[in-house]
Parts: sequence; structure tokens; C-alpha cells
Amino acid sequence: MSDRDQHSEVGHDSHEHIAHGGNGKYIAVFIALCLLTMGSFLTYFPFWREHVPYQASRALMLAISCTKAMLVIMFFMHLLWEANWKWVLTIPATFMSVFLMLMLVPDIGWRINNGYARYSEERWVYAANPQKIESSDVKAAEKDLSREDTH
Amino acid sequence: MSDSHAPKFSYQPALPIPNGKTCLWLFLSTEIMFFAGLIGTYIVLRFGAVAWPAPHDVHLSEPIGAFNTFVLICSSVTVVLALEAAKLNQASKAKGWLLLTFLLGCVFLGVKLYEYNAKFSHGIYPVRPHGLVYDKADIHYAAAVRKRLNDLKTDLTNTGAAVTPDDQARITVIDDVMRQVDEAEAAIRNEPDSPAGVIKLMELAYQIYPPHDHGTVLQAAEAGAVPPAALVKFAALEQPVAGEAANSQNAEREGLNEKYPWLRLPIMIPGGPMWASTYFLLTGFHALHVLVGLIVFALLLFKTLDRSRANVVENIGLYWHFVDLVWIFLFPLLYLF
Amino acid sequence: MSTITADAHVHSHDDHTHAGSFLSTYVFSRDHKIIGIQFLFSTLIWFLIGGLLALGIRWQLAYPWSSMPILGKLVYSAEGGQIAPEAYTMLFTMHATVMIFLVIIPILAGAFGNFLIPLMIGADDMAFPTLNMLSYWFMWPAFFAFGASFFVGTGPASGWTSYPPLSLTSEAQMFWLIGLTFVGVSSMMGSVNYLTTIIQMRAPGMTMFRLPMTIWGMFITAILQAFALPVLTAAGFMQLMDLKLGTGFFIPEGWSASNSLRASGGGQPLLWQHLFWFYSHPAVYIMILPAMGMVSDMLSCFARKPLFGYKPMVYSIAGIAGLGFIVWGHHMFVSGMNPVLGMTFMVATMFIALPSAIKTFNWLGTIWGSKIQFTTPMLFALSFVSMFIIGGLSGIFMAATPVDIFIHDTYFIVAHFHYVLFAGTAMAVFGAIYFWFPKMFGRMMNERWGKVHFFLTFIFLNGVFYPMHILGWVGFPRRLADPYHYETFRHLLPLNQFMTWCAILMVTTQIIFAINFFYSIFFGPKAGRNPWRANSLEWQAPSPPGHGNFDFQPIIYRGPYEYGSPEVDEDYYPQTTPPPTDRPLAVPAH
Amino acid sequence: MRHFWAFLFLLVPILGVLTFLLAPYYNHAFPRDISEQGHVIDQLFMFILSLTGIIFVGTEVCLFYFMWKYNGQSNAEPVKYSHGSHTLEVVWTILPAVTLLFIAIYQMNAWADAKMRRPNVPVTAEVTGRQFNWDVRYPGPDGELHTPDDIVRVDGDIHFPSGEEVLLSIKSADVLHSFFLPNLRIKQDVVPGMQQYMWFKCREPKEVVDIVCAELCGWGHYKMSGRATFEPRAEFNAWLKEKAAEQNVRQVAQAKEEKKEEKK
Repeated sequence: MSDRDQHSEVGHDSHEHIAHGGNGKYIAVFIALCLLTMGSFLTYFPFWREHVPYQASRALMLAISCTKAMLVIMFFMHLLWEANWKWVLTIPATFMSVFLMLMLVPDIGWRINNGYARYSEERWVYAANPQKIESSDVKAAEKDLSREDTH
Repeated sequence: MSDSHAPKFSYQPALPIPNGKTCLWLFLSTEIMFFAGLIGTYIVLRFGAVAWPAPHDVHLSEPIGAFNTFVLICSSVTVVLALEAAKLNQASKAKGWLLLTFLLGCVFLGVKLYEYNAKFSHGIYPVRPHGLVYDKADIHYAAAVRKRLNDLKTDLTNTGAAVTPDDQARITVIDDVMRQVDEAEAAIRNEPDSPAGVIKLMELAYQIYPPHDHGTVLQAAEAGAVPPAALVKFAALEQPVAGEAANSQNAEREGLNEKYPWLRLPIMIPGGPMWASTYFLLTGFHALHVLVGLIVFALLLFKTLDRSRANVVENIGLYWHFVDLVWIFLFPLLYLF
Repeated sequence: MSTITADAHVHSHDDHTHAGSFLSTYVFSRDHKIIGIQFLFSTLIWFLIGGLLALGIRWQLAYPWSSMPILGKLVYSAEGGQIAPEAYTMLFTMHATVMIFLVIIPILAGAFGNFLIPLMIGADDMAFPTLNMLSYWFMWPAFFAFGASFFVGTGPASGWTSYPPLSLTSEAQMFWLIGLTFVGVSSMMGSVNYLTTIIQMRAPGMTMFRLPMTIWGMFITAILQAFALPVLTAAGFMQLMDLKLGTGFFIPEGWSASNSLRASGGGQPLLWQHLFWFYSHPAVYIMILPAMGMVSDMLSCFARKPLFGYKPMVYSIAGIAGLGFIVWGHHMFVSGMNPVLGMTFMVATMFIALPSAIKTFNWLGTIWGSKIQFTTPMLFALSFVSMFIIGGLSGIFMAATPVDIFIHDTYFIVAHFHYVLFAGTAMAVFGAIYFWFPKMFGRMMNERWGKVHFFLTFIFLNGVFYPMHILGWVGFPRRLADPYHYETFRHLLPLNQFMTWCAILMVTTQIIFAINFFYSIFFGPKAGRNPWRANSLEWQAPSPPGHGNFDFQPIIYRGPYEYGSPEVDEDYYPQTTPPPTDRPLAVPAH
Repeated sequence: MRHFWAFLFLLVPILGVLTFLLAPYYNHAFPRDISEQGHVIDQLFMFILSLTGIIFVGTEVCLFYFMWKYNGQSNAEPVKYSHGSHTLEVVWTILPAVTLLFIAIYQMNAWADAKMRRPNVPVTAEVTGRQFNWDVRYPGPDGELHTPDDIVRVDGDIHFPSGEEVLLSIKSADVLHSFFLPNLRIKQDVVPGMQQYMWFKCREPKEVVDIVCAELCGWGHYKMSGRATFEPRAEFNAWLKEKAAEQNVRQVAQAKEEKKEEKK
């Protein structure tokens, strides 16, 4: 079950002498995480929705998520106290995942009409919302509605 | 972890950490890529989508999501406290914290199950070849509604037994909806160039399953996606409800499917099928990871968690924090965006 | 360095005490050498299956719709031995699937990775032997799933790329995807294990820059697998859900299949291609980097000369890995991908040719001023270099986007990847089998028959694959059951018949190899510890190595390529031999 | 026979180059180019072919020379104990890098012409790939697609005007296909749900060429062929008119038939 003892010794030496400050800091981080969660939850309330543009609240939520992630990584996962290897293991994956998402945007995230290709007619027939209806059609529809109402 | 063997030779490790931890961090990087694939898919599909349902349209409750976030954060703390206790050789204390973590994980999964159930009971799930969720109220939707109504009616009338008053009431409801479907289809057939039929269908769809977030319809209308005429009609539908629930802003309007749970008619949620695809994909794989964590916790609870097992606790803790991390991103992306 | 223990002579006492039951020794073995050999045998069997599938393809291209002799009668007796178009589609799909997922990747990483990594770095086993065993046994569900997929309908028939929506119309695709998932899980287990082992369990003195190129190849391959494969696994799950559950990640709205409309939609077929190639482009390097490493070792050993430019070789491998992640779009130039994105991918792709060029020049530099011993492994290694030049140069055509418009999905592509994968990797693997056979089984393979095998394979492989460039030049499309349906390609039939006969002869030639291989396991001449007089660490262990690999504590004093060093009288200088001044400190216990 | 292996390896560049030199004489090279823009791709191909050909011959001959010169059986000199040369590494890094960069920049224009600079002309036709045929829809007299006067052909016989820029709107009805005109050096995958454009110009007055599907689309992939006929504008218009008339006759006949059935 146990790993090689001499390694564990090495592993502990590297951060044991840094004062961890007991469990207090974990509680502090926990409170911070809860507060941050509440911060992003604020956007749920109608008051917030009415007064803050949704782009701003999305940016805020993303920022809060990243902060929370950093707190968890740094304190709970002890990366704050680890040696430099942590960068080797975490940065490539982070970089590649972000790169993957970015490269998907021009094709998939921007597919309704990106200047080179767009939704085909057939696809619009089944796509969620009907296309914009010509004003004449709207008038006709309204006429129909009024006729119906008189019935 | 369990399969490390006694060393025979001396080595020159490059990292000042045990093999188990090295392996676990490497495993976590593969997990980062796995979830990057999933979350990346969600982000690009969502922001490239024509329409996306608001949380309330799909019975997604933000407070429940927030509660689950809280539960996971708590479990992260408890597992880290378990590690600290194990490091100090306080085996029973460590076990206590670990037990608490285990329970919190169970709570998370329980809440998740409750949430899934809320979706399932409303017919929101992807299923082959047709789910109950339709993107738009078109002739295919009408056909699906008609098929469901016919099936229901045959079940009710072909039992051979006498028709109970209860059944009679049901048949009345079915006939009423059927009449609307007929009207709409007739309108589409007779006046293919006029939007009247589509509007009728939409009206029917809103009756079966009203949008739970008034904002969705308005937003769609602003974007020019909903024909204004349909909006006029929708506003008319909205009137009595607004009066009824004047003092409670968040009161949900009741659709036919909610009023008569046995009905289970196909419902229209613009962007719903894609939403269901991504939601169940992301939360499903996250829940699977939680489940794996719980199994390891359960196995660990039978062991003495003294200093010699601190490594194991640390490794499973790292994994658990990663699961927590994924949820930290999933919560706003799925519930609040 | 702090961990070097005073006792440098750790004798392995449990060489024979470890004898467990037959099952735990040879079947569910946790010993990396047994697992490596298990991988070797499994993949060689699949290699045979993949080769026979290829013969089916070649037969149809040479004699379309005519009854195939022997094999056709056996497999397609109902059609009178004729290969139906559905069957043809299945043939090339499964040929590629088998060769890539069940042969090349597992033989490099699974067989040679497992066998060589602990031996070459001086470890007694992998860091996690049980995980290692699991990574082999997780291949079996994959074997079964891929095997079963042959029998579902007409078999998987959407190409090895499994592009939706076509792949979503076939039931056999489910087994294919399940097989893929298991291969993914197995590779993931393997790769984290290899990485941990290489990072943490090198013998004292074995710094990263004293590792043999083989280990560098395996190391970078493991990184590629660890980072790229999960994305494919995720995408595979999504396709499985699209196929079975009714989600719509890769299905556009209103898409119909088999005359029924799929309600779920809103997805994008291109998304699969992006996610697939995000893995599968790095995967082409997974399929060649270890081979490059092994070739470097063989070249240096039989040239009796240090490897030319060791560090540039390492950096170029790392460069290939880094660039490999940002060029996947060059598989999609004409797929409907945003052409602006195509342009960025094109520039990145051009630059990935650079590390490959550096490697080739360094191999040439290695044999410059050397004393070449033309042994069988050396011949295979030299042919790897010669063939890799062709495969590498033809890659530039595809990187040039306008040219790719014309040659995309033609036989030019087929020529390119067969030169890299068959003439490259498979030849390197043959060489590696001849080279490390004495270490695996303690006996030598027959040199004379090895050379005959090399000669015939070399001739016929060029006969099969070189004319494919010409076919591609005419625009001959791949994956067509009957290309002569088009007037443009009708005059290419004689050339195709020539290629087919070369292919049949090439597959027949492998009988020589099979006989040599199995005969030598039992009756080959006994090999000593170091039959090739090589430097690297594995040759200091007994042949075959016992449980725990070494009968002494390996301590490393130099890099693995010190051939012809002026410091010593022999033309080789093993990594474990202490420098003259230190000689009394640690003498390997023989 | 000491140098048997060296000479075996020398065969690679000799036969390799010979194959490429001889192939055009047996018509085993580019299919005849009938387009206005195809020569750009051909030239680029030939440019890369000659460039890689030189490198190919150089490296393979070098390999042969080393194998011949440094054969362990004949070479009496001691091996050169060298671990590499920094200068050489720099040289053979920079040289290919510059060459590759040159190719990359050199071709950008051709790529932009082929896929990015859509000509400002009305759409000539809409081509739809379906298992296993190419359907085409011409806009008809009103010049707009998806109107009742469209001319729809499903027999794989597609006509285009020659000598002028043709703009196609292409899409797929079911799975991926690829619209490939080998004689015009153009190819574009069609993706379900996506509508894309492709454009080309035929410089020959009258041509009939193959349309090939170049993306696996199912068991019938091999037979998903079409014939593209290029003809002068006048002939093309006449053909359109004829097909429109044919279509009207057919529609009228159909309508009559339907009425008859209703009466029954």
C-alpha cells in the first residue's frame, strides 16, 4: 500500500518546514469559497439580472470560478507548497485544453454564418426558432388573428 | 497506489514526491483533457446554438445547484482535514473526517438523482429515436403529439371494461387537444404560406408545456426569432396567469403535462434536445467520477488511516479535489449562464 | 543523487523463488517482460489479420468484382467469392482500425515499451505492475469488441475515422466505439505508468540526457497519449451516445437516417472531426516516435559510432510532440473547415516537417565516418531512414493547402502514410524484433533468413506503395470499391494489378519471418548477455532477464552511445562500466 | 558483393526518380486540366515535386555513399568519434525552415483564391450530394434559388457554362460527400446542415468530365459519380430551357395523373 519510504521522506521534507498554520487556513479557504459561490449565485436574482448586462455577469462568474479553482488547487491540493514540478504537470494540459476550445470556435461555435459556410436551408426548417418572417406575412397573420378573435 | 512493490534497487527520482502521487497527477492531467473535450464541446455547441433554454424552462433549479456546490466544497474541506489528521497519526479522527466526506459525496449524488428525476418526470431526456423534447412546433411535432394522443386513447378505450368517469374525463382532455392539433394541421395544409398554422401549433405547444421563464420568449422575440404574431398570441395566453399570480412573481404556469401527469405529451423547448444532450453528458460523467471517488472512500474506511496511509489519503484527496474543481466550472456554466 | 545506497551490489535472490502458478507467471503476470511479450504475440496475430484484410482490398482493386481465390471462397462463399461493395468498405475500415489500434500502437508502446523501459533505465519493474497487467488485459475487451464488430451486419464501414453522420447509420459502429474506448483506457493506464516509471525510477546516474533514444521516444509517446487520448475517449462516448441514446452532438437539425427523422439535433459533424484529429494527429507521432528512437539505437550500435547530435534528436522529438498538438486541422483542409483556420494550421504543419528533417540529417550524420555492420536489424534500420525520407517528403505536398485540395483523399495520401507507417514503423519494428530477440528469449534469430526476409520485404513494399504516389498524381480516390467506374481512372488498372501482386508476395514473404521467429524461440543459438556488443543498460542484464531484471545494482556513468570511444580498447563502452579511475568501486557481478 | 546492400539502397532514388519521370509518358500524371485556375495547383505541385525530388535524391545518394564508403568490411579507418556538430545542426535547421516558410507564404494566395475569395457573381446552381447521387438545382428564369421555377435534375448529368466564372452552392442531404472535379483541380467536402460555396472557370469551350465523390459516404460510395458538361453560355441556356420545358411537361402529366387517381 505504501509508496517507497525514502520518497515519502523527500516529499515531506520539501514542504514540512513551511509553516502550514494548522487547519485554520483550510477553514479560511472554505469560507472564501462559500462567499465566492454566493457571489456567483447573486446573478441568479432578478434584481441583478435587470441591472447588470449578461456579458458582465458571465465574465464575473468565470472570474469567480477561476478564483475558486485557484484556491482549491493552491491550498487543498497543496500546490502552493510544492516544488516547480507542479508547473510541468499542470500548464501543458491547461494550455492544450484552452487551445482546443479556441480552435473549435471558428467552426462549431460560429456555425450559423461565418462568412464561408452557413446553415443550409433544410437545416433552418428544423432549427429551433423559425427564421425571421417577412413583414407582409406578419400583417397577414395579424389579420388572421383579429378575424379569429371576432369569432 | 496499491500496486507499488518493494524496491529492489535504488533510484534517482526526478520529482520529490512518491510514485503514487506522480502517477495521480499525471492521471489528473489526462482527466483535465477529458473534461476539456466535454466542456469545450458544451461551450462551442451552446454558443453556436440557434436557441438555448433558460434554466427554468428545463426545470433546472439554481438554488439546488448552489447547494450541491456547497456540499462539494464542504467535502473538499473534510477530505483535506482527514489528510491532516492522518499525517498527525490521528487515525480515528481521520476516519471521522473521511466518513463525513463520504456522506457529503452521497448527499451530492442524492441531490443529483433528485434533479435528474425532475428532468425525467417532465420528459426531458435524450432518447432514441425520439425524445419527448422537440426543438420547434412543426408538423413533426404535431405528428408526435397526435401519435401520443392516439396511443393514449386506444389504451383507454380498448380495455374492454366499462369506461369509468375518470377515464371519460381523460378522453375529454385528449379530444380537446386532438381538436387543436387538427385545427393547426388543417391551417398548415390549407394555407401553407401563412404563419397561422405554425402559430396555432406554437400556441398548443405553449399550452402543453409553457415556457417557465417569461424572459425566454421575450428575448427570442427581440432577436426576431419568434414571429411577432405568435408573441401577440402568447401575450394573450399569458394574461389570466399574470392576474392569477400577481403577487408572486416566480409562480410557474401550469402546462397540460403538469396538470395531467399521465398525458406525457411531446413538449417543445427551443434548443431543448441539445441542452439535454450536453447536460446529461457533463453531469453524467461528473457524477460517474463522484461515484468512483465514493467507492474508493468506502474501501478506505475499512483501513486504519494512520501516518502510513497518509499517502493514500492524499492521493484520493487530490482526485476528490479535482472532481470538485470540475463542478466549480460546471455549476456556473450549466446553471447560471 | 542522495538516494544512492552504499550497497551497490543488490543480488536478486528471488529469481527462482518467485515461481508462482502457471496462471500468475505467464497469464496474469505482473512482470513487465512477460506483459511485453504478451503484447508482442497478440499484436503479431492482429498483424496477420490486418495483412489479410489488406490483401482483400488489393484484390478488389486489381480484379474488381471477380472471385477472390482461396480467401474469397472461405469468407464470401455466399457471393461466390466476390467482394461486395459493403464488404469492401468494411475491409479498408477494419484494415486501418486493426493496424492502427491493435498493431502499431500496442506493439510500440505495449510490447517494446513494456519490455524495454525498465530494462533500459535500470528499474526492476514498472512503477505499478498491477496497473501494467491491467493495461494489457484491458486490451482484451477491445480485441473482442473489434472482433465482434466483424459479425454485426456487414461490419463497421465508415472508415477508421468513423466520421458521423455516416457512422451513426451502422449498428456495428457500437462495437467499434466500445473497442476504441477500451484501447483508450488501456493506453491511458500504460502511459501514466510509463511516465511515472521513467520520471521516478531511473538508476543512479541515469540522467534524462543519458537515456537511450528509445526511452525518449517512449516517454514523449506516453505524454502524447496521456494528453490527446482522453479527448478521443470523450468524443467516442459522445458518438456512442449519438448512436444509442439519441443525443445529437454530431447530428444537424432535421437529419434523417434510414428514412426516419432524428429529433435530436443541433450538433455539428465537423465537431467530431476536430476532436478525432485532435487525438489522431498526435497519434501518428505515437505511431512513429518510438520507432525513431529504436532506429537511432540500432543505427548507432551497428555503425559502431556515437549517435550524431543526441540533444538535437531529443529536442526534435519534443518539438514534434509540441507541434503535433496544434496541426490537427491539416486533415480537414477540404472538410468545410473555416479556410482562415486552414491557413493557420497550414503554417504550423509546414514547421512540423522541420524536426523530422533534423532527425533524418542526424541519422545520416551517425553513419558518416562509421564502420557499418550489415546485420539484419541494421538493414531494417537503414531502410527505415531511406523510406522515412520518402514518407516525410510526400508530407510536404499535403501541407501545401492548394495541392492538398487536389490530392486529399487520393492515393497520394495512402502512399504517404504507408511509407511512414509500414515502410517506416513496421520495418523498424521488424528490426527491433531481430535486435531485442536475444534479450527477450535468450536466443538469436537466424541472420541469413533474416536478410532474405529483409530483402524481399524491402523490394515488395516499394512495389506496393511507391506506385501509389503515381495513382495519387492522377487523382485516384481512396476507398472506392470500383474506381474504374470513372473513365478518368480506367487506364490505371494494370498498375494496380502490379501492386496487388507485390502485396501478395510481400505478405507471403512474412512466412519466412514467422518460421524464423518461432523456430528461433526454441532452437536458435543461445545468446550471451550482450550479443551485439551494445552499450545500453538492457544488455548488461542476463538474457532473458530474470525477475527483477538485474543481478547487480545498475549505476550509470555515461550516455548510451559511447561506441569507438578512445578511452577504452574495445569499440563499445557500456553505460555501467565505471571510468578507469573509479574501476574498483563497482564491478558488475556476472 | 560486399556492397550489395549499398547498391540495393541506391535503387531507391534511381527507380524513384525514374518512376516520376516516366509516369507522364504513360498518361499516369495529372488528368488534363481544363480550368482557368488549375494550373496554379499543378505548378505548385511540380514545384514541390522538384524541390522534394532534389532533397530526396540528395539524401538517398548520401545514404548510399555512406553505406558504400563506411562499410565495416572495407573501411579500415577508425570510426570518427563525434557526438555531432553544433554548426551543422544550426545549418540544417535554418535551411529547411526557410524553405518551408517560403512554401507556406508562396501558396497562401492560391489557397485564398480557391477557398476564400468568393467571386461576386450570382449562384449558377445548387449541388446537393445524397447517397449516392449528385442532385443539381438551377435557379430558373427568375435567377433565384428555391422558387417554383427552379430546374431540378437528379440524373447526375450536370451542365455548366464554360468560359465564365461558375459559383456553386453545395450541401449534403444525408452524410458527408466530397465534390471532386479532377480535371478542374477542385474539391470540397459537403457537410450535412452546412451550405458552402465553390467556384471555378472552365477555359475549354466544350468538355465532359467526371464528378467524383471523394469522401466515404457508404457502401455505394464508388458509384456516386456524375458527369459535368461544360458548354458555351448559349448552349447552356438552351439546355436549361429544354430541361425546364421537360420538367413542366412532367409536372403537368403528374398533376393529371393525380387528378385521375382522385377521381377513381
